[in-house]
Amino acid sequence: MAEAFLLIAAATGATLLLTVSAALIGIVLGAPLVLLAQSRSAILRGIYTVFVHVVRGVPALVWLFIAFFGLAELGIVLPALASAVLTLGIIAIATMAEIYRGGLAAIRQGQYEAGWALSLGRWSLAKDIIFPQLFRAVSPTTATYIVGLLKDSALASIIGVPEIVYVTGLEVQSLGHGLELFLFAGLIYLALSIPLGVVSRVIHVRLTRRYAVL
Amino acid sequence: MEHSSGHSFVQAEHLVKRFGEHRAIDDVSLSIAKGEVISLIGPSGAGKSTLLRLLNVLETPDSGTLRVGDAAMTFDGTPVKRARVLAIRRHTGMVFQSFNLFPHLSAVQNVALAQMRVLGRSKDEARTRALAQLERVGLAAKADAYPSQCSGGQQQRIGIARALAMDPDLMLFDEPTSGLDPEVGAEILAVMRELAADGTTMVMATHEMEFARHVSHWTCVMVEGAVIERGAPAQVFDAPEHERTRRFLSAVLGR
Amino acid sequence: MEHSSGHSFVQAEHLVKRFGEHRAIDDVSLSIAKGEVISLIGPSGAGKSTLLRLLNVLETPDSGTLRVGDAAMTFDGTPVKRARVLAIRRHTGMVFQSFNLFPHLSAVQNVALAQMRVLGRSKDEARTRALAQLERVGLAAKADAYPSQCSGGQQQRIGIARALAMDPDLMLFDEPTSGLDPEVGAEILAVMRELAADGTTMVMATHEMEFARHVSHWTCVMVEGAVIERGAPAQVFDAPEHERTRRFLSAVLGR
Amino acid sequence: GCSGTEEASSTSAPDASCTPAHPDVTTITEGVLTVAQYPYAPFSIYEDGELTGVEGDVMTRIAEMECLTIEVVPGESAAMITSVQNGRADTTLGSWYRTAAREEVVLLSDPVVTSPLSLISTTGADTADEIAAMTIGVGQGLTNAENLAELLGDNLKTYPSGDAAMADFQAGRVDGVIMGLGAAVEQLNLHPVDGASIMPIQADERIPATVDIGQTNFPVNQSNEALVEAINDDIAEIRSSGELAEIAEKYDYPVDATEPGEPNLL
Amino acid sequence: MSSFLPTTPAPLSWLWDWYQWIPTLLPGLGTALLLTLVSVGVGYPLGFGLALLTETRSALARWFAIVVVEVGRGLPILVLLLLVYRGLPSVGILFDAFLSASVALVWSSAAYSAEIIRTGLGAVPRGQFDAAYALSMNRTDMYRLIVLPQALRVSIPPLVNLGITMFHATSLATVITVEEIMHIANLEGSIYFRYMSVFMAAAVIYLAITVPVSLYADRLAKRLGGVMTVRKTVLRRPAGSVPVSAES
Ligand SMILES: Nc1ncnc2c1ncn2[C@@H]1O[C@H](COP(=O)(O)OP(=O)(O)OP(=O)(O)O)[C@@H](O)[C@H]1O
Ligand SMILES: Nc1ncnc2c1ncn2[C@@H]1O[C@H](COP(=O)(O)OP(=O)(O)OP(=O)(O)O)[C@@H](O)[C@H]1O
Ligand SMILES: [Mg+2]
Ligand SMILES: [Mg+2]
Repeated sequence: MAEAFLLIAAATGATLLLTVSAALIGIVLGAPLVLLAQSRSAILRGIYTVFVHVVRGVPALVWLFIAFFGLAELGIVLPALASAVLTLGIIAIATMAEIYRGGLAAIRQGQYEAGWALSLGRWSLAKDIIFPQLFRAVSPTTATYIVGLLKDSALASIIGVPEIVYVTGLEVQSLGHGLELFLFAGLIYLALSIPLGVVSRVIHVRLTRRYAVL
Repeated sequence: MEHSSGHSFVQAEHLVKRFGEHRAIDDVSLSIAKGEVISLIGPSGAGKSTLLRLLNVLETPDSGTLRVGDAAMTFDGTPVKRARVLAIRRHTGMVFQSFNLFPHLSAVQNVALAQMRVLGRSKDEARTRALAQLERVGLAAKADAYPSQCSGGQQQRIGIARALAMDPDLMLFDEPTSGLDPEVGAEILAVMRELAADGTTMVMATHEMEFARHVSHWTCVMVEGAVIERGAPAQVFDAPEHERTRRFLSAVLGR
Repeated sequence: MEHSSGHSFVQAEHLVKRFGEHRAIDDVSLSIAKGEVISLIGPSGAGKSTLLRLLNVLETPDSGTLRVGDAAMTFDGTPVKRARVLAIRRHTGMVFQSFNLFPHLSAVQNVALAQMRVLGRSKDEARTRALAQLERVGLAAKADAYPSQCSGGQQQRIGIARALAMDPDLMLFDEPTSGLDPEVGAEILAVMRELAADGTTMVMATHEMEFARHVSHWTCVMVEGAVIERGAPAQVFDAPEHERTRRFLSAVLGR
Repeated sequence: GCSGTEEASSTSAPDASCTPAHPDVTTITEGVLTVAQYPYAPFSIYEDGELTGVEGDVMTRIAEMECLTIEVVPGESAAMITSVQNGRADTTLGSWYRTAAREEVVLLSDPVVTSPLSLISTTGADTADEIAAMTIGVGQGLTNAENLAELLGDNLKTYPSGDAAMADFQAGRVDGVIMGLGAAVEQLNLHPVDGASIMPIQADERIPATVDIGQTNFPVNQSNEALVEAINDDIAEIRSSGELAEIAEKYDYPVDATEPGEPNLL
Repeated sequence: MSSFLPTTPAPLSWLWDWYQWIPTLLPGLGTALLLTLVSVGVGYPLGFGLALLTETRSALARWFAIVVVEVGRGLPILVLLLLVYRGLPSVGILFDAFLSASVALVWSSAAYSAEIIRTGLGAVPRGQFDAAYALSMNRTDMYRLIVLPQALRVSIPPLVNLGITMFHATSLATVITVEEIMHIANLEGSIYFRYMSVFMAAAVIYLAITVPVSLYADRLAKRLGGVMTVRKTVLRRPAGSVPVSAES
């Protein structure tokens, strides 16, 4: 069993790779997407709504099958890891966009007006005024989502990406001890998520101490 | 004002702004020469804040025309041209009734930010100027405090310093002294006189008649979205033409 | 006030409140008899708002004692007893400098809510009373508007109506007239006189010296967290003892 | 242990002078037999880059005979057949029974071995009637699961894997577990239960796979007739040479199971 | 030897033949919905409680809440499930599959929602609490009538996200034999080898539930937000804007 523990622990790399890539994709590309939701054009807003609801509404497993097998039927043959990153990444974009949308609701209209009155450019308004307040408004929710993503990455085991759950499954196949091995895998997830949770709490407490919402 | 002679710096004609059914601004025309100080007085809800907000197009008029300096716009319900709006705002500074400070920035950062981003001043220069403006409004000691750590009057002065630091040609003050004690009020009065001496055009909404009388060249009385009376402060305050103005002003004296 | 004779309704002793290093309230004692109106004047940042917030324990003093009616508390850094705090607040209404209206409720809902939840009034009764209070401050027409649809002065009056509707024994006003024009200011003055006649005790921070003079029995001058002078308004305004007070008041006249 | 990587990895390299037994065989990647592998001992084991197990050894031999290098694409059971259908793998292994439903979507090869349905229990039961009175666990995808469901109703519990079913057998939540014989032997080793035995279930109409014994095979994409024919020939060759029996012995698998008889469909 | 180009019997046929599986899968919907309802209906209120506890003055309560939250969101639901279902029997507690699934899902959804709600509470200006206190409102009323409606503006989109995640996560209950949609889908897939079609059918069923629910939640959030401040894009101001309230 000791060997099994080692092998499972070694699979952490793949889990992290999947999580970090998907999270980055979501955090970065969710931002332009949420601009659609704020657009004046009803068509763009409609596109946003459809995208977000369909992407979020369909179970990730189904998207994974579409990315891995469905695209292959169209001649686009992606490796397993790429399919998994693509799937989780697109879901992350939709999710992060929704998180941003909530955060923007926390920012008062007066903040935009002050920026306009000062002739701040769009970029400066976004970067210097809105983003810092948005960051404060969404950082705990984002951390929570990344913790969830960490575990959602286990989905990739279906198509044989050797991340924690896949390797654990293999070891259970050959050794039994399902409960112990899965518990061990769970502890790895816990060990990965707790630092993230702590960092996000500390950041939030610091920001809250630094300035209060007016 | 019609009274002002020569070339006007701000020219607003037939501005109308509705909120639903309610006509918050009802066919207001204004003409202000460069360097003039105009005070807007009138009862609560008369439309003073709304008028100021129309002058830098934070609120889009439903109809009318507006020119500030070289930038002119006509409003007819179609989407406004961004470039024109920016040109107007570029000359214009505003002090909000509700301050609208940036809560995540300290006082000095609040004042320095737009200088760096818009005027392209260096970080050091912006900070130096920001401190100078804070000093000017008597707030040097609070430079590194966040807005939430400042008293009401202190927040108001940060807002004033922030607008001043941009060296605007046109300043819009929405009740700049409402939360200020007389002492600080007097300081702000002095600052405004300096500005006027430097040729800054100013429009301010105020409830303090004494303040309006001391600082402004012309006074407009607004009631229910319309300017019902305008003239030199001495004339408006001492010999109001309009019955409504008389009634409004009687409260000041009667208090 | 030391000046007041007989049994006091509010008794504060040696209150101290620090923000970090800064002593915002520095050993303030007050004694106010039932039905008295006290005005707090003084420069911006003197601690007027903070003192009002200490009086209903929105801010916990670092040390000192406080009694309002029957509810007494001693502060020594240990956690405060909730039941005592509630007892104090139960008698007390407050009008905030920044209004703090509930943005998701209409004006009349803002005023009615606490009546229903705290005083147990029926929905109809609460609404009727809310409308009556809004009427009293001249806002009946805006009953169904949301705060974001109201002008600054209208919001301020909603805040006043909200506090009045609770029939408090002690009212704390933080610059109740700062955003109001003289006309409405006079109405509020009238309301406060009615309250005083009904025996409501009032403490208000204000920058309007004339208002303070007209409405209050006693005036306290605060500077840097301390009450440096107190007395009848006529005495404080016309014959201030303290040099600092003289300097402060000279600004009013000089304006 | 396991050493699966997300990219397919090759096992043995073919001899350059190698002559394929069936030169007309085509595969997705030239010279490579891509195998979707569902780890399922003792049939299919992938360890240290080697495909082994009863079926794994046979597959390795077939690749040798056709001068192909094996590339393994691992995954969960749902991804296996789909891989073959979508051209991500040439064939797959992991004790896939020949069934009529499956024949509609893939080409089924001739049987490799049989794996009679067996019951693991502490009572030594082996008839459908006895089973009908018990609470039974099965792993997902077990053949005849729908027949068992008819027989047992709510007393049939389906788990995502045989391992999970066995764990509940140990916990006492089910009275017995039904699985193929090979898997049963393997699982009882991993989950020892006092007094438990493995009994092949006696033939009974209500469980068709006990009449027509389940035969395992290597499914192939419907458009690749040449490959399935080559596999069929090669299996026959391996069987007649006695090699298949040796492989079975190596894994303690009953040697009579290597003579499945005529192909059937469940 | 030329390379073999695979073709499926009918490429992309799963795009249109999924509907045949709907009747087979539908019976699983009830279970999935029931589990979701339990995990949201019990989990979110618990999450709200945990959010309050993580900000409380008592260090003991705070740490208790933080541990419950960190474990709840840190451990995979699968592991929570296995712990409850297979681990608890070893200490003599035998929950049936549905109850085990409920416990695990509620724990998870409470932990996640706690953090989301905490964020929302943090976005409510302090003045709102001050005003409620000054009006002598009790805590329940303050949170229910003043704070939550404003916090929800920030929290509704992520809470809807989470609700959908929990709805999908009910499929994990298949591990312990709860028969919901994905459980049946996997089973049917393994019999007929038509995974793509079956999964498509499952996706359609999920969508049929999630889209209306999240659209409704959106509208709810907009109703809360609409009266407060009308937000505008960073890019530009739409015409016909409502001025900001003068509160600061
Ligand atoms: N967004 C809005 N929707 C509806 N009505 C509005 C809106 N904004 C302002 N109003 C109304 O327009 C009128 C003018 O408001 P404005 O803020 O300009 O008044 P004001 O003269 O500045 O008053 P005050 O002295 O109280 O600040 C008021 O009656 C107000 O209720
Ligand atoms: N949360 C805080 N943190 C740090 N300093 C604070 C905080 N709140 C208030 N102060 C400081 O305490 C002092 C008193 O503030 P307060 O709001 O009581 O003044 P005030 O007399 O009401 O002034 P104003 O007339 O401008 O409203 C000010 O210098 C202010 O900067
Ligand atoms: Mg105004
Ligand atoms: Mg104050």
